[in-house]
Amino acid sequence: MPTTLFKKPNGLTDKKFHYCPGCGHGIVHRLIAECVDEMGDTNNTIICAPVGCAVFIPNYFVYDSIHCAHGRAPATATGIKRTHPDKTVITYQGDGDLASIGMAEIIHAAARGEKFTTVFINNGIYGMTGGQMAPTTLPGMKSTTSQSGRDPKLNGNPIRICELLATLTGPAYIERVAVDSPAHVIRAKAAIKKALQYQKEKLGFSLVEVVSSCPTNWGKTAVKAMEFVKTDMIPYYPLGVYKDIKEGK
Amino acid sequence: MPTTLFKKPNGLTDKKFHYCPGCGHGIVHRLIAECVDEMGDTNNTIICAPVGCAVFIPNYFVYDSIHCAHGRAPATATGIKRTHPDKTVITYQGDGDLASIGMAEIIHAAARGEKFTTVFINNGIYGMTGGQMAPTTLPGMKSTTSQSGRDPKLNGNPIRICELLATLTGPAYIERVAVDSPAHVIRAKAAIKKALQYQKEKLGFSLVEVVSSCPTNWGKTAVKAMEFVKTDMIPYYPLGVYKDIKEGK
Amino acid sequence: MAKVLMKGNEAVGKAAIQAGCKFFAGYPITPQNEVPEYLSRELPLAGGTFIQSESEVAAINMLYGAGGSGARCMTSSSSPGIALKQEGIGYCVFGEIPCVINSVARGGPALGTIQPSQQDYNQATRGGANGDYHIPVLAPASIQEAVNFIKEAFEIADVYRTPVIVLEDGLIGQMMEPVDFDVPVKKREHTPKSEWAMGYGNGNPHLIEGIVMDAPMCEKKNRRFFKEKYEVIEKEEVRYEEYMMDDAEYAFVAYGSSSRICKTAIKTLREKGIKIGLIRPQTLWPFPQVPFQNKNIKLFIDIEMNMGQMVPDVALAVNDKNKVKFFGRCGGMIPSPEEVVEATEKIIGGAK
Amino acid sequence: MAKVLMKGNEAVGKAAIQAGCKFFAGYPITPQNEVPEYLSRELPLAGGTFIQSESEVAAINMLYGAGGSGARCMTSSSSPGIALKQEGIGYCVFGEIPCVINSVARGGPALGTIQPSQQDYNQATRGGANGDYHIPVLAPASIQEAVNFIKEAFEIADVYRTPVIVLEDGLIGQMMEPVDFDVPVKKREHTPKSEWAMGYGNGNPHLIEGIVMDAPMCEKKNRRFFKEKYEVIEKEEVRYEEYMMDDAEYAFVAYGSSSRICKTAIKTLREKGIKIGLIRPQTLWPFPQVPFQNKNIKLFIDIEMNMGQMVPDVALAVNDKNKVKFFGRCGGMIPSPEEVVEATEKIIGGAK
Amino acid sequence: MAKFNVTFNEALCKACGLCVTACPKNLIKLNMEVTNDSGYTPATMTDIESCIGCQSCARMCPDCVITIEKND
Amino acid sequence: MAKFNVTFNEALCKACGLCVTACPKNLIKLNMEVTNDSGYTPATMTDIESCIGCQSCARMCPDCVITIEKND
Amino acid sequence: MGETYRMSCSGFGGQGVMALGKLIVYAGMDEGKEVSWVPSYGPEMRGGTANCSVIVSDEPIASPIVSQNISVNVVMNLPSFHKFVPETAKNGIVFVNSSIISEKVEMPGVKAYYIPANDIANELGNPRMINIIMLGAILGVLPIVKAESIFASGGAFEHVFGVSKAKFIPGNKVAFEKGMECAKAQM
Amino acid sequence: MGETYRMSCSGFGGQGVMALGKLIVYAGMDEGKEVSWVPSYGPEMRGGTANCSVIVSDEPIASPIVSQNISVNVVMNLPSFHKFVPETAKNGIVFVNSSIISEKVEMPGVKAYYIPANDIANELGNPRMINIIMLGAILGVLPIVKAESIFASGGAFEHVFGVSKAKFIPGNKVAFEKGMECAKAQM
Ligand SMILES: Cc1ncc(C[n+]2csc(CCOP(=O)(O)OP(=O)(O)O)c2C)c(N)n1
Ligand SMILES: Cc1ncc(C[n+]2csc(CCOP(=O)(O)OP(=O)(O)O)c2C)c(N)n1
Ligand code: SF4
Ligand code: SF4
Ligand code: SF4
Ligand code: SF4
Ligand code: SF4
Ligand code: SF4
Ligand SMILES: [Mg+2]
Ligand SMILES: [Mg+2]
Repeated sequence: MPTTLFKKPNGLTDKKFHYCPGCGHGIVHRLIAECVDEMGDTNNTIICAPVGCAVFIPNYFVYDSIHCAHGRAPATATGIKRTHPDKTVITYQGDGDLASIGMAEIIHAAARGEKFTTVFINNGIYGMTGGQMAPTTLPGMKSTTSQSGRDPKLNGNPIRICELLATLTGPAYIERVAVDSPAHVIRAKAAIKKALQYQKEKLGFSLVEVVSSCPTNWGKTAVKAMEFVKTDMIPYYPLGVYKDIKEGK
Repeated sequence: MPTTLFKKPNGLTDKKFHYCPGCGHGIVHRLIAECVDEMGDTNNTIICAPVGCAVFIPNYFVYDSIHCAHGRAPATATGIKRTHPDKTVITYQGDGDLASIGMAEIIHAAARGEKFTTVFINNGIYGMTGGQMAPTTLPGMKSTTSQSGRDPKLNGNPIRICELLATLTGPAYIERVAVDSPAHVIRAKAAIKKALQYQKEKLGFSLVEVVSSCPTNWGKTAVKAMEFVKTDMIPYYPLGVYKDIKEGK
Repeated sequence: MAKVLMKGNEAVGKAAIQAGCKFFAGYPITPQNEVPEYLSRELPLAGGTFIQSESEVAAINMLYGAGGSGARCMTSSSSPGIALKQEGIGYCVFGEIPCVINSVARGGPALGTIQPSQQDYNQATRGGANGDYHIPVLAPASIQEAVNFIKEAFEIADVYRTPVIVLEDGLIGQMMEPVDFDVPVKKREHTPKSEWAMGYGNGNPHLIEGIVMDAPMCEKKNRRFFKEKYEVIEKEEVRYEEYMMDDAEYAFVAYGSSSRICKTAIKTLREKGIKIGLIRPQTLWPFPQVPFQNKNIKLFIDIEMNMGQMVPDVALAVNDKNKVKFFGRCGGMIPSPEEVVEATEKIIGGAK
Repeated sequence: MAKVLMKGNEAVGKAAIQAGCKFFAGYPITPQNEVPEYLSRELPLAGGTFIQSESEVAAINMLYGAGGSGARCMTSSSSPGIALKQEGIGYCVFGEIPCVINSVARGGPALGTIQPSQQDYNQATRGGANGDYHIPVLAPASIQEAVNFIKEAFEIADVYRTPVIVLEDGLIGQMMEPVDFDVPVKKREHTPKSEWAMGYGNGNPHLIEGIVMDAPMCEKKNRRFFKEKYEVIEKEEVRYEEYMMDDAEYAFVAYGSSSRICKTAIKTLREKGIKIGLIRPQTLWPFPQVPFQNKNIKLFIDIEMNMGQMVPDVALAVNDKNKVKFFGRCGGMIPSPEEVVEATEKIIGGAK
Repeated sequence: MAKFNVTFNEALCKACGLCVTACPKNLIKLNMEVTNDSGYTPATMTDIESCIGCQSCARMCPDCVITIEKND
Repeated sequence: MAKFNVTFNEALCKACGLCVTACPKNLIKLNMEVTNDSGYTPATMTDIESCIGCQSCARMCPDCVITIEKND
Repeated sequence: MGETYRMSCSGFGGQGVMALGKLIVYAGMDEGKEVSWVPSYGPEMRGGTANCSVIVSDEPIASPIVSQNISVNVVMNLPSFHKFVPETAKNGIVFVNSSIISEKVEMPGVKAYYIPANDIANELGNPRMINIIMLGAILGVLPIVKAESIFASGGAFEHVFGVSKAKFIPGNKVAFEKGMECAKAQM
Repeated sequence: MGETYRMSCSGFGGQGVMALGKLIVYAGMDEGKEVSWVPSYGPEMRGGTANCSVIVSDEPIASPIVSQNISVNVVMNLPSFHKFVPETAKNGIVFVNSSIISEKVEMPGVKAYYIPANDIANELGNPRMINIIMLGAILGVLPIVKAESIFASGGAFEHVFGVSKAKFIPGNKVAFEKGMECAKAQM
């Protein structure tokens, strides 16, 4: 009998993802399901979908779930976690959702130290709506609302969310990871696992920022898009742990 | 003929402030008017009133002015400054206004580097509405919605705005000052002046946080309230320059 | 029947706790501050969660989560704060979240004044979120009724899985009156929350739905709401009071605080020989229809603390707009019984 | 008269620039994304400012500042995004800010679908901000009309110092039709902005007012709005089209996209010998009254892409709700002319 | 003639006492004999001769009550 | 018998090529001969014998197409 | 016999006019009457004037607002005097804090009592008691509620100020009686 | 003579069905006809099917949506075939991309043309040209618009793809003609 080394995790349903070919969302979905499975919480987890390409998350996870209003997942998760303090509660948000319209909600949930975990997908663009500039779009990067490239003079420089949230005392764990290579994917999974662990230990708010790709709206093939993550995104968004209260960080 | 050393600045109208006895708002109003007078901009300034005790600002300044929606002064000021790039544009916001409901707007205006100046009055409380907990209420401090003292376990720790905004590249100047003593008032005025100067030079966004008092809702006399600023507020909110692009900071 | 004296806002807080409210999120705004203040102290003692949210937007979205998790939950705010909640209210509607929204109206528009007003009739009854929907709106005229309606609101919310608005004005929020907290409110049957709420799925996933991307399915859901909720509510949940209507030839139509002023005015007008009564809608949606079929009434005189927002509903109920007249004050002004009397005499005089 | 082929959303952007719009703030949302996308590229070339704001809330509050500073300004959004703007719209009303709000409706409630709908009739015409107010709502039925109405909207906004909503549905936003950008729109007289806008005070301070703390003053301001703005607008700015109404015994009532479907249906019905025409409100507020006084009409058949939100307005205009019937689809479904024909035959059959 | 004039616009004073505390020479007190229209007992100078013109009082006053002149 | 089984659920594959790039042994290619129901030419294994079971391909696959087993 | 008292209490914030109204209302409720209390609220209370409407009646209360036809009108400072005295009902009664209001009520049919509340309070060494002095004056001439209902254990005083403040009742009773005497002397 | 073409073009995202519709609409406008083009939009385009409604007419266009009674029905993949073919009008015409659709249209009165568009495109060495091949097929049997209106300088092609793409016109013309031939052969 062969032993299975790798297969689709139990936490995912049979539905085919609607994401574009090579989109990072799919990788991160799988990582979340793997971590939750491994922690034995497959039937003990609630996931909050954002407004963004990941809005159909409820189709893909076997967890209880909710379609949150754009940017408000942290507020909604607060209501959920305070009601079910022993469930694992996860919010999943894009950069438009979390860093633009939902800025107040993420900061205040983090500041209050709400005991849920946010997985933040930074793909530098509004994917769902067809490629508008996000708060995390790189300087010079083209989007449908910055057609000759983002101009920091007009739009400011991109916001680095981990750095911003790390100034607060509420978060227990904050790390930035990427999914551009197998090694980074392994690291990303470890970070999500740790964040969920900290949630279980009720240590405070935890967030994992995943630098990801949007081949479609970047106008690149999936492979080129992952290269761009490595060559352009990561230099602006340095990977690493920004907060870890266990390490006194 | 005696020379006048000190008098009410020209930028203020004759109207009596409606503030409670010893309230810091009055001091800061005067400082703003003094700076604007000294810069020769008395007829070239637009001020944006917050929702908070300072909502009646338009009664007190001779400038053009607007009553902004609660927390949205930075958005409104963006519309004003982009329309009148050569006017001096000032927003005046309390801690409920700026740090709670208006968190997204202040961060994004700062991130875009909008070229106006925010005067941020941190009195650790919702003054206007009668003393509810603010994001800046100190741990253990009583308010009408934290009647046995703010509990960081439930409400998180207070948010330090200067530290938060200093992670962004948009701001040109950020300083925290206080108005608890004549020496600090002098420093506060210098900070406001500098912020306005940076605005004039179109260097970016500028913000001065003023640690102030709310004798009424702190349940203290005016004098005791100023003492509390010194003994309790300033230790949590260290004074100083958090960002100064001229100094490479 | 031990009555206690209480401010309207605090009584609302206490009623919510009595009704089993376990989650409250709200943001300070005059004239409803005593609601969160009271609950910040008392709700945790009753085993519930109080959160002073960062904004009204956050508050309603917290309810969306807490109510979606099966907790009885409430938020409270006033005029511009309710405006900010509109999107979130839409989500609570679509996600079928039972929750109670306490709205204590002040003068408007915008910041307006902080004085009592009824200028938020449209805001409450017509919404302002997107899409087709209705929300039951209960309008108490006394603190006692506010207490009863808050409790009822939780029941209605659970039965129909819908947000319910209790619409007061600043006067009811701020005044003190004796109130009896033991008036019984009928507990209603409803689907157990464990059958649909988050946290009870156990591998048979429970979804709180904000989007139905397939248009035919979305239409189906809309139609289900109208059939299973709104039509039933229109039949079952209409509430109104008729006061001195037996022999009436004229009828005031008023709700909340302005109905009390009408009652005082009726006394004077009756002394002057004018047979006038009062139709007081206690639900603003569904709007009562039956009392307006009274053929003895020559004129329906709508009295509000606004510019006449209820007039269309009255005209539709009467099915003749020419029989509906209006007098009102607004911007935080409360009409005195004397001016209501005067206005009525003028209207009736004109009608003769 | 050089027509060009353009997507509705882009045409709206271009019309705004032609009208002298100098400030646009908006946030992405389907199905109106081409408006900000077009303007992000073109408005700066025309000397204006384009801002992709952090949210819809920020966008409307930016308009409050830019419009209050004298700039012609516009925002654009869709259903839930408009819900978020409600509070800010209230401020623009009270602060008397001329500005244009382009609203491209999708199926609701909540996120609903992204397909075209007319489920935001109440949202546009009744508001959802607090207080007493009205906002002119223009409802174009073609891209050409969208272009003309956007230009008109800027004029109306300036004349009455009010926000103006142009309400489309996703269909008009997304489709392409030939359009003539040279159709003249009458420039109107209005108080020069230098007399009231910020930046022109020069020591004689100009104030944009969001609060009037004194209730009597607040009431006065409310009453001034009704007298100087709303009554005048109701007289001067009503717009509608009558189509095949000369000999009509029945009338469709429809606006925007659904009115086009009615026109196709009329053709079929007339072929079947049914004398039916169309009353097409082009302004939803003020709602046209005159065409509904037509005594030849046996039934007014309201056709909408919603659950009947316009019905009360039609019933009030007719002053007999029994003469008003309704057929609609919702949640992003567009009725076909065939089903409108069928529904109409059923309604008329039933009426015989 | 004193070196400085320190005058109080009594109608505006709210008797908060910040000027009293601020004066390094301890020259200011609240005048309990007087109640202004708002019901406050306004601040007043006890000993103008000792004033060093440091303006600390005026800087702390939230209500622009105090004017300070130097007699040349 | 090869040491590992690497199987592709072809119906789910979107031919993004991430697995192709990820494989350190360069063992995967897109099969241009086949079009699945979604119109894509799914990934396939060229040389299972050389597979080292590192799972890099599967880790990068956004669509859970790949299953890897070890033959004991 | 159904008497209805329509009261207005007004003065500076800090003079205790709101508490004055509340004391009467609590006492009224304990005596089984219909009562209502409506405050003014908001920033106009900040340094400005505060006021409340109080109704004590034997009949259910319709409109709880007392802004016209005031039957018992308590004015504690000058701005309140100007604002509220003209709204006194015919046959109404005005209680004036004559320590800081030097003007006189001149309305036919309206009786005024002049109570130098600040002076009495200062004499008693507690300037914060002016509202209790006024209360004494009112109840000295009008049987709205009974004094016991105010000061009895579990009564209005403890309700309004909290049981922990019960120790101040004796001192307050003295002030109350001073006010009562003062008003009775003017009957 | 007022002919109205009610067209629907559907297929995978990426097959160029939207552009196909736009080309016809631009050409129609240039020829002075009434035209409209309505896309499907949103996330269902992501990997799923895309479609557009096109009307070209001599009369003003009322309802611009073509979801029933389709007179010219272009289906480029199997899901579209199943969804749209049943909505073909009597006497309507269906154009099927037979390279990837093996099913046949079986509706009385409806004529179908089977165009192996992918195969032709692969032969020509440019798999992206399948929409142009389909366009050729359509215009080969229906005089909706003229070929010149598509390819002339300043014409529809340049409008839709941009003037910078004009250099690809000759190659596209070849594809167009291949499609035309293929359809004509089935007339
Ligand atoms: C209130 C509101 N505003 C705007 C939208 C439109 N909208 C849908 S998704 C989205 C942003 C998506 O971008 P992001 O959060 O980065 O997620 P991604 O699609 O890139 O994963 C927006 C603005 C909405 N649905 N609701
Ligand atoms: C949308 C909205 N929410 C709430 C309020 C009520 N409100 C008025 S002022 C205020 C906060 C005042 O606190 P702060 O900003 O700290 O100013 P301060 O009065 O302390 O100077 C609030 C919540 C409002 N007017 N509008
Ligand atoms: S649009 Fe971008 S983020 Fe969205 S599914 Fe496609 S690739 Fe992923
Ligand atoms: S309430 Fe506080 S902040 Fe407001 S005026 Fe009074 S002291 Fe100042
Ligand atoms: S100027 Fe200085 S010394 Fe003179 S009174 Fe003021 S604080 Fe005292
Ligand atoms: S600081 Fe100003 S207001 Fe305060 S007591 Fe002194 S003079 Fe009066
Ligand atoms: S397991 Fe490793 S070696 Fe084997 S196919 Fe996958 S990536 Fe290549
Ligand atoms: S990574 Fe997955 S979806 Fe992409 S080509 Fe490989 S198997 Fe297919
Ligand atoms: Mg994104
Ligand atoms: Mg404050």
